[in-house]
Amino acid sequence: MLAYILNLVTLISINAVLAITLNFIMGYAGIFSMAHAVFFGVGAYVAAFIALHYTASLFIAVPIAMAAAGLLSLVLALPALRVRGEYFVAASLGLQVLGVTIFAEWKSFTGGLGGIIGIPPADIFGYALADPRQFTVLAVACLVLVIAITNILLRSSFGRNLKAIRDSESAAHAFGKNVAVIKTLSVIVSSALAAIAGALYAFYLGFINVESFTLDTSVLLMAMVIIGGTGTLLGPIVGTCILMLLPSAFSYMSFLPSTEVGAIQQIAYGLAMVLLMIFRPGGLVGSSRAKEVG
Amino acid sequence: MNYEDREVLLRISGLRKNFGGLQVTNDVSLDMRAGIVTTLVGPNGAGKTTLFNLITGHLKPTGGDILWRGTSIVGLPHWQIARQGIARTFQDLRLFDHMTVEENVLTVMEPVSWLWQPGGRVKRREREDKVARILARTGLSSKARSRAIDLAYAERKFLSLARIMASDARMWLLDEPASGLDRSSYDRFLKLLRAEVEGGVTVCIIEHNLDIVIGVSDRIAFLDQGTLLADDDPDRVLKDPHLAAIYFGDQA
Amino acid sequence: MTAAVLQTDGLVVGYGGRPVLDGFDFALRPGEVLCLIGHNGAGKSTLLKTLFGLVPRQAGRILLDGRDLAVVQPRALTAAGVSLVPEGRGVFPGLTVAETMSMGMWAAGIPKEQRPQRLEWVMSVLPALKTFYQQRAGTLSGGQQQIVSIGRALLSQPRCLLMDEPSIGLAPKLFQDLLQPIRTLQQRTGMSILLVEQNVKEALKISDRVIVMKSGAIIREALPQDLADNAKLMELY
Amino acid sequence: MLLLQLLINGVQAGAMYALIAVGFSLIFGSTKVFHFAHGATFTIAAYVFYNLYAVLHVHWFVALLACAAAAVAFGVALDRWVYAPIQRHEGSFFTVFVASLGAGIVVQNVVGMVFGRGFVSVSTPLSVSIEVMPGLYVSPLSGIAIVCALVCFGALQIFLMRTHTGMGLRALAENPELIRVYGLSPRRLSTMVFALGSLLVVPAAVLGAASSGLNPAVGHHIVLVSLAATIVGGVGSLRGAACAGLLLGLSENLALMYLGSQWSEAVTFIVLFLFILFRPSGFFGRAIAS
Amino acid sequence: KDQVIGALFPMSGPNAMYGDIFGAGANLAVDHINADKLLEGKLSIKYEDSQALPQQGVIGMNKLVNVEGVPYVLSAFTGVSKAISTISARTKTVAVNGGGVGPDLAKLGPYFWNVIPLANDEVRAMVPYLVKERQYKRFVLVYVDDPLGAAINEDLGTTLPKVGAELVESLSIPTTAQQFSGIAARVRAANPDVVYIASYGAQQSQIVKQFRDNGIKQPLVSYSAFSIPQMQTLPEAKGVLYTTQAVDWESNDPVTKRFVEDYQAKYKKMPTAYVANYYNATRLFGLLAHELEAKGKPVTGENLLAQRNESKTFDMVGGKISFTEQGTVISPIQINEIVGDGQGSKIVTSVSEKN
Ligand SMILES: Nc1ncnc2c1ncn2[C@@H]1O[C@H](COP(=O)(O)OP(=O)(O)OP(=O)(O)O)[C@@H](O)[C@H]1O
Ligand SMILES: Nc1ncnc2c1ncn2[C@@H]1O[C@H](COP(=O)(O)OP(=O)(O)OP(=O)(O)O)[C@@H](O)[C@H]1O
Ligand SMILES: [Mg+2]
Ligand SMILES: [Mg+2]
Repeated sequence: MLAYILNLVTLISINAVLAITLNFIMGYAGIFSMAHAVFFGVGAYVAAFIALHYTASLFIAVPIAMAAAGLLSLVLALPALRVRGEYFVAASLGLQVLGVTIFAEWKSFTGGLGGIIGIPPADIFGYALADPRQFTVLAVACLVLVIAITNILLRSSFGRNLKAIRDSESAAHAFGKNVAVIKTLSVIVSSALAAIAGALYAFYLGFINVESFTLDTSVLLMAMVIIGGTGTLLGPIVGTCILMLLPSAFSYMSFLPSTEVGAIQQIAYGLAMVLLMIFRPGGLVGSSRAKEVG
Repeated sequence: MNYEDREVLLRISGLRKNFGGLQVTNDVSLDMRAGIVTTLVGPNGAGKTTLFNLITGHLKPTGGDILWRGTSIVGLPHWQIARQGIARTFQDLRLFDHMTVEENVLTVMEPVSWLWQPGGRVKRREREDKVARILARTGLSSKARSRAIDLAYAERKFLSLARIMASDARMWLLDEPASGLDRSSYDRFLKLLRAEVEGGVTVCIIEHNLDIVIGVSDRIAFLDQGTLLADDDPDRVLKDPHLAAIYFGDQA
Repeated sequence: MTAAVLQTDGLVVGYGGRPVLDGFDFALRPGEVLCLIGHNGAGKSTLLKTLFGLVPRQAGRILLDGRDLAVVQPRALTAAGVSLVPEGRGVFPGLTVAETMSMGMWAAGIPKEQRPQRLEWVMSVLPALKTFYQQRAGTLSGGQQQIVSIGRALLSQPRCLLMDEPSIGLAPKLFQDLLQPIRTLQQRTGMSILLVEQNVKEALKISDRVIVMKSGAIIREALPQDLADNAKLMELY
Repeated sequence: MLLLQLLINGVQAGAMYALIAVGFSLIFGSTKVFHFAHGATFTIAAYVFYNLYAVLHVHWFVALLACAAAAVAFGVALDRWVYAPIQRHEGSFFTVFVASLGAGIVVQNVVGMVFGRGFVSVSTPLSVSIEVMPGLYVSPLSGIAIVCALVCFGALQIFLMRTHTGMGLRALAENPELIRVYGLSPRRLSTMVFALGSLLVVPAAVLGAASSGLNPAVGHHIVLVSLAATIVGGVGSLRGAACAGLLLGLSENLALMYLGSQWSEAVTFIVLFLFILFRPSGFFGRAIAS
Repeated sequence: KDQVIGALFPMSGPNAMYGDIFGAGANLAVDHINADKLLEGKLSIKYEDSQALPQQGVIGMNKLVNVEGVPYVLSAFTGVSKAISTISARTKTVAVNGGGVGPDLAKLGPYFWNVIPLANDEVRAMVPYLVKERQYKRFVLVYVDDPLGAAINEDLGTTLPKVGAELVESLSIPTTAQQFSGIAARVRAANPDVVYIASYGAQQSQIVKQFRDNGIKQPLVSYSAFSIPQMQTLPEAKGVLYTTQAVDWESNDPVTKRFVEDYQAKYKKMPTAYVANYYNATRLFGLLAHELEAKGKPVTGENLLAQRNESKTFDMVGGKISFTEQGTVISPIQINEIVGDGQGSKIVTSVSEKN
């Protein structure tokens, strides 16, 4: 039982990192990305590649994964600078589809649909984290770190710059904000931090394949953020917990026909999204009028 | 100090702009001198807002030049022009609606587009003190923590002014800052603006309300159909019968 | 006495917090120009929006021609000959002026054959319209947008015109030139006008009656002559 | 010959995409609702038709009418009971989008539970291709698809251009509050748009059920393509959406000349991406670059 | 003491129908074991939905292992099976696959068993028949772009030249594709004697239907994934040849007979190889646990593995079976032809394993 809970905690932590980083650009910079899973994937693949071919050291694999995702995020920043709103959503959707195609086709690096198996456990200064309990501690520590980093950034002038751009880009320009640099930075920060989750995921499962980084994942992450509350501190975490626990909760309801559990669960999840948006559009945590935490 | 002795901060020379076939700015040459309040007046669609947009880089001129303290700023991205010390307000305000009043002002004081601001705690403290001072002067102290979107109309106007005060710009371009204000509010507005001008800023203001035009101007520039018809002392411009016929009506 | 065109009775309107209008009573009589002045935030725009059904009321009655309106709907009011010039920019940036006008007439239910004639009339009141008739409203200057907005409201030659600070952004001459034809039309057709203005001097010239509002209540009702020379009253509000 | 065949396939696919994209674009362009559940409308329409026609053997015309009714009812119901309440308390673009996404998920799974999760298809002799030239096969369905697309599109154009409703719809997108000031009802306009947009899905759904078959997840691909076509065509431009649908159908099929079919969706989105970078206003749309 | 085993099947999503098929086999086996009182207590199966996705699979596997404490898990799908293999090895839990046929499934460690012959075996059985008996020389392969498809592509590429045939074109398709008229055009352009289809699930029926609609008249062949009801009833699929492991449904062997009869009674149709596989996988547990209980040993993954190595052969549906050292079943392969009209398939020929 303990192992089961630890497993859930680890997965929740990993997904919470993703939700928080997505919220960072979605809730504060107004960049609605549907390609977050791509950066999750880049982090995972790069970390797996390094772990398999060079070293499983966390302090080498994670920074390289972050750098790779940060670099790649420039591709996302490009349309983000040129268009806004729904156009950007479409562009990021495009990037997501492209990303998945590349993950599936670049078999020498990603193993395609077959994925990569046998990723060694992460090691810290030569000590391998093979025990799930140790890994849970690591995942939670990373989550705390990411929360701290994003929070410090959001409370600083950078966070204010982001919000200013979101509210009125032309006014931000008129007061000397270099909008291009600020947007690009926010995308880089968000993607690089998402890569941490990717690396953790690869080390934790010991197996990754493209199915974990598809559009569905991006949508799920977005749902986590929005259900929890966009632009709030706690929202993404609450959203993650709910959406991760929902499947487990359903599988305990033994009165449901087991072959329909999956569908019922999906229906519940879809219905929750609809009802929440009608009755609490600010998310569970946000006030009903989507308030910001500065 | 004489008008002629003052330093020319902004020199517009032979500026032209057209949209398609429409000539919106037609060979406009105008100097704005330090410490002077220039009022831009003219009928609707004369090209006043367009002139602001050209100066701040929101629009690229078709021809002519704009010199800021002797060097051309044409073609610079607008955030760079802003950093040289030219700040503006908008006809439709464009506040940072979902940020608090305090944040609206504070973020303008933080020009660096990097992950952090240099200067550490000390500078930060200084900035916060300055925000408090500005809010006190614009009468917004009690609303410091409300979101801009929740403010009443007049308060929004004053916030837009507070924001430009915080920018430390030497030159302010104000686009109809007092329109829609009631009498007592615009008196307060005039007083505040005067004090800032004493403090060393140079202002160019677009205004249709003649009471304000008369109350605030050191100089009036008159635009009609993209052409500068006059740039002179208020008395002389207001008394010009030709201009009255196209703009002031029977009020002046 | 004939029934007021628009009348309120114990109107209560708010946006969540303290009500902006609390038990507001007023009447717009047939064929009069009523000028409403007051502080920023006094609740003038709120009153206009409520009368036109854009903001829901919390309590009280709104009467049109003496009939109590159970639901106040902009559509129904438009059909009944009420039209509103909203505060701020009352145009759609993506539509050209021509489209805006044509849509406005369609919405007001003006018969097809009358439309060209109405347009011509509005053009004569607002000659500036012609110069940018084919332009997209989004590219117009602030004042030009205001002209379009006023023009659109006048098109239907309403029985009752509600105007919220029409002078904002308009050149003084233009505003003067605008008021006279409206006054003429009003006197010819017996239209009632409710005019909210900060530009008191101009507004009073064409008004029959003035109401001064403060914090959601009427603090004074007067004739324009009484106010025009009373400089003190200017300071009062 | 292969090229010619792929071109023809591309035109057929393009005609279907165009129909769906025009509906999506109409809805998005005038209500700013990112109607992700448009795919669900497609699924519902297709399944209703399939069940009536292929399972219950109802006359095809009756099945078609029922299918149209179902599509319109779904679209309008979603607008009334989901989007409208959200928009009433100033829900952002994204709030609506998420609700729409949720509705899509619900429909997909309910359809799966009710009608089964397997693949079904309406078998009709019309889907069997005829060899029109040696090695060139064209099915009667592609002809029908192209004709349908042209007819629907022409009718829609006339409706929107000849009536003030078209302008009203454009105005609706920009400022629904102001629409009320003009004396129109944004709700009515919106209902009409949803009815119309959903109706446009019907021919594509029926043709799709007959030519490439159905499963509950079929809406997913549909909505992605119509989204891409809307953007490539320029938001608010129906002509653009139609052309873009055609372009995407063609590029998807022509890509098969040189690439594996796993690249076809990617090719669609590369086209989209390039458009966004170099011509963000789309084919005919106006510039929206910030 | 009652025994619980786990099952990780897709029960939602596009592959959910496989969950139903696999579950039918496993449940029938449970019924039989309980009816026979083969074990001291009752046997039951705890299902988890994998959605055929690795991540969901890992979550489900963790739950089965850590919460339910099952020693034995029925697994399906190559991706899911590979993902859970790490947990299975680490926790010494036996995972048994009866559905995935990716050749890499043979190499997932001692705790990962396959009761289904893997794809390479099927290809090697099919090719000689097509070339020698039917004189097909020009092959075109349409394969789904995953490890399984890639493996079949590789196998065909190497085996065809050896028997004097050639693979003139191999066309890959994504797992989610629905529209195949373009692929059909390319198949026609290649002008083959026969088309090999390597896909699974709902997609297969669309491929077959659209190929026939688009003028491909050549014979179609495939592997065991075709043994799902949708394929058997599809009119366009008439005459399609496909391989499965050889199960003689008519056999008089009591296990097979009882399985077939009870299945028919319950579902009113003939079982498929998938049903038999999961019946066998569950029955295998019953047999091993029975032995262990007899010896008084606890039923753990470790003991089950040891017992399997000890027992060597098992009486299963289709006859006696045995395992290779890596844990994959050794089984003869048969070639079936779809009769069409919902009548299922008939066996064309049977090829026994050579090693
Ligand atoms: N993008 C554009 N395309 C075409 N014409 C434009 C565009 N932008 C502005 N114009 C035209 O340029 C002219 C000048 O506009 P501008 O906004 O500068 O006027 P303004 O003097 O500020 O007037 P107002 O006092 O009414 O605000 C107007 O006639 C306007 O219609
Ligand atoms: N949408 C809204 N939500 C909350 N409060 C509002 C809203 N609109 C107006 N208010 C508040 O209602 C009060 C009255 O506003 P209103 O706009 O009616 O004033 P006004 O008399 O028209 O002032 P002005 O001269 O500035 O136009 C103000 O205090 C304002 O802050
Ligand atoms: Mg202007
Ligand atoms: Mg007002």
